Amino acid sequence: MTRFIAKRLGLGLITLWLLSVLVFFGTQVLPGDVARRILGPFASPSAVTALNKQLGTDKSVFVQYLNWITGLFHGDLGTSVATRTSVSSIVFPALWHSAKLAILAFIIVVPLGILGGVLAALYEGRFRDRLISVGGLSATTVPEFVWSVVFILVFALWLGILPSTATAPPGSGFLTQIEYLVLPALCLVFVLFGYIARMARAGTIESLEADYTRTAVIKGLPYRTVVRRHVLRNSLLPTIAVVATQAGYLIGGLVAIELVFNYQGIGQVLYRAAIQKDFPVLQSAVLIVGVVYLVATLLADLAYSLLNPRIRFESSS
Amino acid sequence: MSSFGEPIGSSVTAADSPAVAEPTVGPGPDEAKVIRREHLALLLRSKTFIAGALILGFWIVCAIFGNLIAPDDPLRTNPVAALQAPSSAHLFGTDTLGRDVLSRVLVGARDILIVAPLATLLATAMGTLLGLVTGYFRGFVDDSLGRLIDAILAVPVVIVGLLSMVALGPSTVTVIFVIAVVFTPVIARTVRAAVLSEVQYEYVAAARLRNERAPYILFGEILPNVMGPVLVEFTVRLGYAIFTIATLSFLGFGIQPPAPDWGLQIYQHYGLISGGYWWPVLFPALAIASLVIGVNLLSDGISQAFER
Amino acid sequence: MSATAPEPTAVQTAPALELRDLEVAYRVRGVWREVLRGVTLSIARNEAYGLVGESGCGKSTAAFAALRYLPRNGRVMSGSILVDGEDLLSMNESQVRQLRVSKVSMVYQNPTAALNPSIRIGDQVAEVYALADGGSDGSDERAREMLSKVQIADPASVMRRYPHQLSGGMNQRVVIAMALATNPSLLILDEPTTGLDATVEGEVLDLIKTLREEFETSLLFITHNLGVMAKMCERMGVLYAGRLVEEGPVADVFDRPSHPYTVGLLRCIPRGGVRKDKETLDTIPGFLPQLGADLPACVFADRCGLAEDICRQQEPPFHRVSEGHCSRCHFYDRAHTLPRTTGAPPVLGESARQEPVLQARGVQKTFHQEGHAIHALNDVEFALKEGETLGLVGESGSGKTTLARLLIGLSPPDEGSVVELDGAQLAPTVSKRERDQVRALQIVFQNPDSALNRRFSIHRILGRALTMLTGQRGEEREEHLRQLAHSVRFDVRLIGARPAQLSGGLKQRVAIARAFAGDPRIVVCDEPTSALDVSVQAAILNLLVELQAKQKVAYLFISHDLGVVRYLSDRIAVLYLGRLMELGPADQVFESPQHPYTEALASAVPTAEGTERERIRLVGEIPSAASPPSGCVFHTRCPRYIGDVCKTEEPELKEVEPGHFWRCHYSAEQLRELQKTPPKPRV
Amino acid sequence: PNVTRVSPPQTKPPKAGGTIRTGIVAPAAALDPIMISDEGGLAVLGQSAQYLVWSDKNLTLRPVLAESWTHDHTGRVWTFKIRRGVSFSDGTPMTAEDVAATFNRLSDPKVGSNALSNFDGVLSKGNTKAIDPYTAQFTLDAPNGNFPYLVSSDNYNSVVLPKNYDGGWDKTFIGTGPWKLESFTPNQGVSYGRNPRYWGQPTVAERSEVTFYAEEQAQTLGILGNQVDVVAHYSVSGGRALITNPDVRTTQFRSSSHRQIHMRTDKEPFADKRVRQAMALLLDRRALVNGLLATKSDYGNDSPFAPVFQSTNQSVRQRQLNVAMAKQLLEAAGKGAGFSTQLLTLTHFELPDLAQVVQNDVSVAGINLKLSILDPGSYYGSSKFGTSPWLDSTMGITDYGHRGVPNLLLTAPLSSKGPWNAAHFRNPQYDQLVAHYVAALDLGAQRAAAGKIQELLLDETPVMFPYFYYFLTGARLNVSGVETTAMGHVDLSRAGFA
Ligand SMILES: Nc1ncnc2c1ncn2[C@@H]1O[C@H](COP(=O)(O)OP(=O)(O)OP(=O)(O)O)[C@@H](O)[C@H]1O
Ligand SMILES: Nc1ncnc2c1ncn2[C@@H]1O[C@H](COP(=O)(O)OP(=O)(O)OP(=O)(O)O)[C@@H](O)[C@H]1O
Ligand SMILES: [Mg+2]
Ligand SMILES: [Mg+2]
Repeated sequence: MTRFIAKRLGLGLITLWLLSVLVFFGTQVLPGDVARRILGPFASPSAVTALNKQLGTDKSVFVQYLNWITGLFHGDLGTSVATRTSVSSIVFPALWHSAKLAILAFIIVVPLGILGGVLAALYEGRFRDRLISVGGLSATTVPEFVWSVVFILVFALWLGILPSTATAPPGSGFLTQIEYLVLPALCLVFVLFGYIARMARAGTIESLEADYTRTAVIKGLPYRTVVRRHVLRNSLLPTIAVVATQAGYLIGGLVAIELVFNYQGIGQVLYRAAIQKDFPVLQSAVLIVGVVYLVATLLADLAYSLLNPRIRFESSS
Repeated sequence: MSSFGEPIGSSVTAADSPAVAEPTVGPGPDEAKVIRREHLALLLRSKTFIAGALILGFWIVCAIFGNLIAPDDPLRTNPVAALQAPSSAHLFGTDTLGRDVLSRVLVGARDILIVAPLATLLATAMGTLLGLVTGYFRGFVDDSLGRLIDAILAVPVVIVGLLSMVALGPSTVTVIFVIAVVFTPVIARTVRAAVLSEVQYEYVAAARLRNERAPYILFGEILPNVMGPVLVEFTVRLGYAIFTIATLSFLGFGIQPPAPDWGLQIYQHYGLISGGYWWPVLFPALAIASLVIGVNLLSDGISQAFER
Repeated sequence: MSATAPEPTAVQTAPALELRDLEVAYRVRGVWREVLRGVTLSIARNEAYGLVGESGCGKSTAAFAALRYLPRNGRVMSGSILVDGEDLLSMNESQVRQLRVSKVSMVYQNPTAALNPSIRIGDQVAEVYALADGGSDGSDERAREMLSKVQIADPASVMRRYPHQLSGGMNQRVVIAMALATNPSLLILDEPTTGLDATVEGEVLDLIKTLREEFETSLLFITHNLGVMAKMCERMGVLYAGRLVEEGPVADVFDRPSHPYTVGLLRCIPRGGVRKDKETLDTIPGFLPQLGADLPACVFADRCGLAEDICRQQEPPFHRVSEGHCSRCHFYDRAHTLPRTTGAPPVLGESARQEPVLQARGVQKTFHQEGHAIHALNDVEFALKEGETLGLVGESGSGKTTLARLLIGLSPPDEGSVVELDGAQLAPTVSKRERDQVRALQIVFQNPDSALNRRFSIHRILGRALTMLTGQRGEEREEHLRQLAHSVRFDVRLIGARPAQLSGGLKQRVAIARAFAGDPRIVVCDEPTSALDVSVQAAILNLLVELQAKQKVAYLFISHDLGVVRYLSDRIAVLYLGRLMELGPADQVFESPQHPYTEALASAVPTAEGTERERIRLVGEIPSAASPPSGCVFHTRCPRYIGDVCKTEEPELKEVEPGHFWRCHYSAEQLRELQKTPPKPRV
Repeated sequence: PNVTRVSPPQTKPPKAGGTIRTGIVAPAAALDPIMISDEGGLAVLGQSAQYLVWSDKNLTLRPVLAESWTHDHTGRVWTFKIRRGVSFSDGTPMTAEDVAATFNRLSDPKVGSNALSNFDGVLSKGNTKAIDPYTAQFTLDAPNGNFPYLVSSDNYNSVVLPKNYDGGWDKTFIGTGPWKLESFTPNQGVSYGRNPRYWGQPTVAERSEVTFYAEEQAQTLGILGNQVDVVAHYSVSGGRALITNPDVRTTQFRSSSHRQIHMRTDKEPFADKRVRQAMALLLDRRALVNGLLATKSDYGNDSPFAPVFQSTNQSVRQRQLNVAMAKQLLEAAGKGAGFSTQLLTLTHFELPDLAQVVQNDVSVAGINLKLSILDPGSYYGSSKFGTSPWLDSTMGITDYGHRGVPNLLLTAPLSSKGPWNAAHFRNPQYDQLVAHYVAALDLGAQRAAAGKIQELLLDETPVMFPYFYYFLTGARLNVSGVETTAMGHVDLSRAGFA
């Protein structure tokens, strides 16, 4: 087990390094320079040169990359060239914001999706199944920003029961913060429900057909008990793994929702950093999303092995 | 369920599957044709498949003959007639530039039906290649390519989109490229898993035992057997491609105006919903949803019918 | 066969299970297809009833029908099912459930899949009690008692484990424990030992026998294996294409089979030490009809050597052969005269060459897994002569497949291992071997479904093999291909078909043809018939013998089935935990003196004759190859354990008689003496 | 939906107290007064820091930190009297020293201030002096009649900072303004309280919270959902929903913000001025103003002279849609069959829409424009000739923000040496006229020069100016007293709730 975790962490580090190299080469294609981005297209060239010098963005990108990597080993993510504040003061609050939203969305959508998927599986091929499968699918296909606007319209503007932005006023209590996050989380619920339900459905169907389910029925267990005790446990495993792969998307991929709800998540940070060519922020933010993604998949695998006693011993065979 | 130990990797043998005709009596070679015909019959009996095919068929007709069907020129602007609510003159209303939404939705099928399948096809091709290679050659190749795949998977779509758009310029080709980059690792993973289970089959060992080279084993022997998962993955990804194109449009990296692309239409008008102008968003959104659902129904239908 | 006589009380007059004219159909592609065509049978209280038949004839369907648990597309079309006299088909759901809880239980093959992988054994067993009593008080305790009844040594610790942590045999005991937990009146066993090792199978069967006596349960026992049937059952039925064609007391049926199908089945299996050079095995020609096919009046007519016009026109009645023994054959009284389908055995000339074609010395194979070194093979040494068959036996996990893969170059042996072909050292992997060497050494795998690419036609599969191995092309290749197909008795007209369209036997023929495409010198056969029905198995074995006679090819023949190995092999090698325990001429290996391990293996095999020698129990599980026992690796389970010497000193592989080697501290004489009596069980 | 709502007269003065919540577009970069180059940044700047002079929404100047100003007869030396009794939020008093330091800093090429382009050729480093603690003197490089605009809020970087200021403004928000920083969360917003040391009237509201919006749509939803009381600025393209919403009162006024559609005068197909004239004649401005901008704009007449500028010569005739004439001109230029070229623009407000309408409008004459819509970074590139799609394109649409005076708009994009001359327009006569205009000190002379420039540009048409759009501010009905400028400043000191 520890071996397994250690190996995964090691591989994870390599992946993260590759990730930073990818981003590094990627950012090379962005035109213009940082000072130009900051001062705008109409600023005078001498101002641009002066500012680039001040920011250190006149140095070669390799040097910048090296500086960033060196800083990283000292636990320093560097300084944002656009806002000239420390990268950690930008990235970590954003990460926290993203995490809050993601967690809330997960808390709502995972049980719902699983419930939906299981119901669909139990009524496979019948109306309820169609309703859940096709309904979930339809919800998933509508882009999240459309859901955002629709929900704001209904819940914030017409009914006036929920705020139209996601950022709670400073100093708000826990419940208020949640209140502010309900709408964006709801969008994610709509986007993810179909996906999770689909997985849960497939897993449940598979486990309904398994020999052990047959054993349980033949034992004479009531159908409910069979489903609860014998089917669900095994059917949820693949769903967990799948849900975890969504963590990267939930943390770094919500630009559209974050923009519409004016929420300072890591998606917005990424987007802005890329547009402003804010290399240290971009690198760090991508790295963090990468870490979240890798940790989430690792945790999922661990959870998987906890729930599935077989895995622990077979992990690398 | 054969009574003598499970055949490796296939819990359902041909004999148990109701979908495959398995004559225990040796059949003639044209039995293959019969089977194909039975597959077809089975497909045609599947409501899921039929519904999907009808929806997709409708949009394909629109894509091909959209300009003929559309009541108006989807590109002609008339700002003074902007944002008219649906009426008999404009069944779906007009957009901010006074264009007929119905015409744009009908003609818009073309862009998505070219871009999404092309992008998905590219991703499927690359992902299949990667998946075959990483699944077959374990060890170093798998480890290093695997890391790379992981790394690409971890790059947020925004970044891929932005960088590609800047590097390649805003064009349909860029959109195709972005989707391909984003989907390739996902498909590679699925294919790799399929290959891993396929490699356990002894026909692969048998091929090695007659000195076949790796490329033949990969493409000649294994590929035909993983085409099932590849096909399913293709259709599933196709749905997501449509969705992703819309999101890319939202971030400004998508298909370029004045193309009547659905995602672009939604992006251009979503802000107007709060002003009560729902029609330029609703209809393209419905179009996207129906297309994705159609594709998914189709793929469900196919995979049910061909389930081994 | 010592069932206690049923007590004639009022309640117990009703049979435990009664099927009356049961017709079951499956809906396939919209059409209802008949599986069971009017099956009538009755199992008395305390009786053990066996059901045999080829794969697909409807045995499992009958079993599941008795529990009213048919697949979703299955339906009882007519007839009735009575359990303890109660009509199952008219019950409502909760009554059915109650019946499952209290009266009928079932055990089927693949016990590991039958247990929930994510629930502890204890909970799964206790669940049954909780269900029966409505509360869970004391159910753990009762579960433990039950587990010890099925002879699980340390029930408390087993209860805490998960199914994957136990061996197949242990899991099957657990399943049996669950099935018997509520003392059902009927226990259905659907091939409960298929897939288990012979030694484990023996134990499980013993266990069932013991428990049956203790619990006074009726059995419906489904099996392929006539030997198992003979051992376990009092009465048996033979099922063919959903029809019961013969029924009667087991001994009667075996002594005087009165249906040509039964006769055929019995002739398929190598019995009583028959050898390939003495006798060919008989086979049943043709195939089982398809599901729902239109059948002649006598369902077996199409495959029957005795069939006459009447068989196709008039359904034979259930003739009474003797007391309780009936046969559905017009010619039941001359069924035993069924003509043989195969001719005299081919002449297997002794090879002139004495030097071996294949020689293995000091072969070693270590797998590395999660930091453990698994010594799958250790110091294996043998030689194979031209035209000779070396049988390789051993329990599951003993390294048979590993050795096979290593010889043909699919996985490299450890440094220092020597494998020579015609005196020339072979490269460790196939890609480094010369073409002639690759041609010379081929394999037939266990499962033809997996060994043939399901996307390709037979033509392509064989054609490609020919092209790659012989370099032939065009018309020359086509000609060779036809010859090849002919030589394995594969109908050339089917050459365009894909594997899925062929039956298992035909597929295995293709696999054999492929192995023979390059005129090999040695063919490794890794359990080539264990996925096949007995009748098909016989045909394949005949084919192998025939090819050997024609081509002087040598076989390394791996099998679990000692009867088959004995039939086919000239010499036999016994593997245990990666070590060669015994190697010698086939007859010598099967007669005393034997290595104690071989002795135990051989004693575990039930034979169709029912002439059974006392089974020697092996205590405990096979040790893990990652940490093999010290000294003689078999000492932990050896029934003839001597003492500390076995623990500390690994015996040499020594020649005890000319050409007969074993790895034991005992001498041949000592063992010969000892083996006159069965060993005392070890504790 | 195209209804113009004229803001009703605000009769009731707001009550003191409360927290006024304002949405603004998020500042793009670090909040450093010297560097700020965007609307969000300057809006924040204006809360706690102040200018010598305030240029209000009608472009009239009002003294703030300067009490009065005079110039010598050449128009080169300008003297400003500085207000007494003003102190910075940290308590240090403000003097002419601080003023001099501020402007010398902004005009220092080494500092890289964003005001540099405004001072280029006008004010050099070291030429601002404190004559006494309350008098500051500017010696210009060349005479300039509009100089006070350059030290006003129109030159938005020119807030007066302490003389020893050396970066780190976002820690203190130091300035002399009515609001004092309470807390600042980057990318999220700022909250302010009353500045107890403020020299003027205390603010009406007790507190002020400014929320940053990265996306205009979110800002619109913010005020509709009552998350903010005021949106300082919104556009028709992003805030159409506000125009018709009964809960929001829109205040609108003219600005000089506009879009320039440049055509390369040195390159086919636009080398012939008749082709350029034809293009401009094909533009249906009425449809643009009424449709695209929902009437919230003035007509553009293909010169930088926006109706809002006092110097604009109103007697010059307005160019109208005239397809027939356009076709004639094209015929004469040998392009009767039309032509095909690329139209480049960027993703920014209504620009893509405008491009589509232009594309559609000119298509009647057989002209085929291929659209290429880039992200802003790519469009502007390095902002240098040769490496900037903006400056190198054959035809492009560029966004120009508000300026208080037309000077920069006359020189940079149009004069022969202009750094933003995307049309590559080189006309000595034009350069001369502009020089006249810049030097003209009184309005009459300016108007006369303007008339000539306008006529010349109408004839040459290197750049089309389709419209000058209004500055729109939205406030919820119970809020009054919000003052904004076309530059994007929002003065909340008098804002409060009814
Ligand atoms: N759910 C099903 N749908 C359709 N056909 C089925 C189904 N289950 C079984 N069959 C078919 O019914 C026939 C009888 O099946 P059954 O499992 O009863 O045979 P069996 O005698 O138990 O065979 P085996 O020895 O292989 O276990 C076979 O041809 C099988 O393919
Ligand atoms: N690739 C592998 N990695 C690690 N261990 C392996 C591998 N292959 C086989 N082994 C181990 O080597 C031992 C011998 O396995 P092998 O498959 O040769 O047994 P077998 O005699 O063929 O068994 P069976 O009768 O079940 O086919 C077992 O302990 C098995 O777990
Ligand atoms: Mg069966
Ligand atoms: Mg094996």
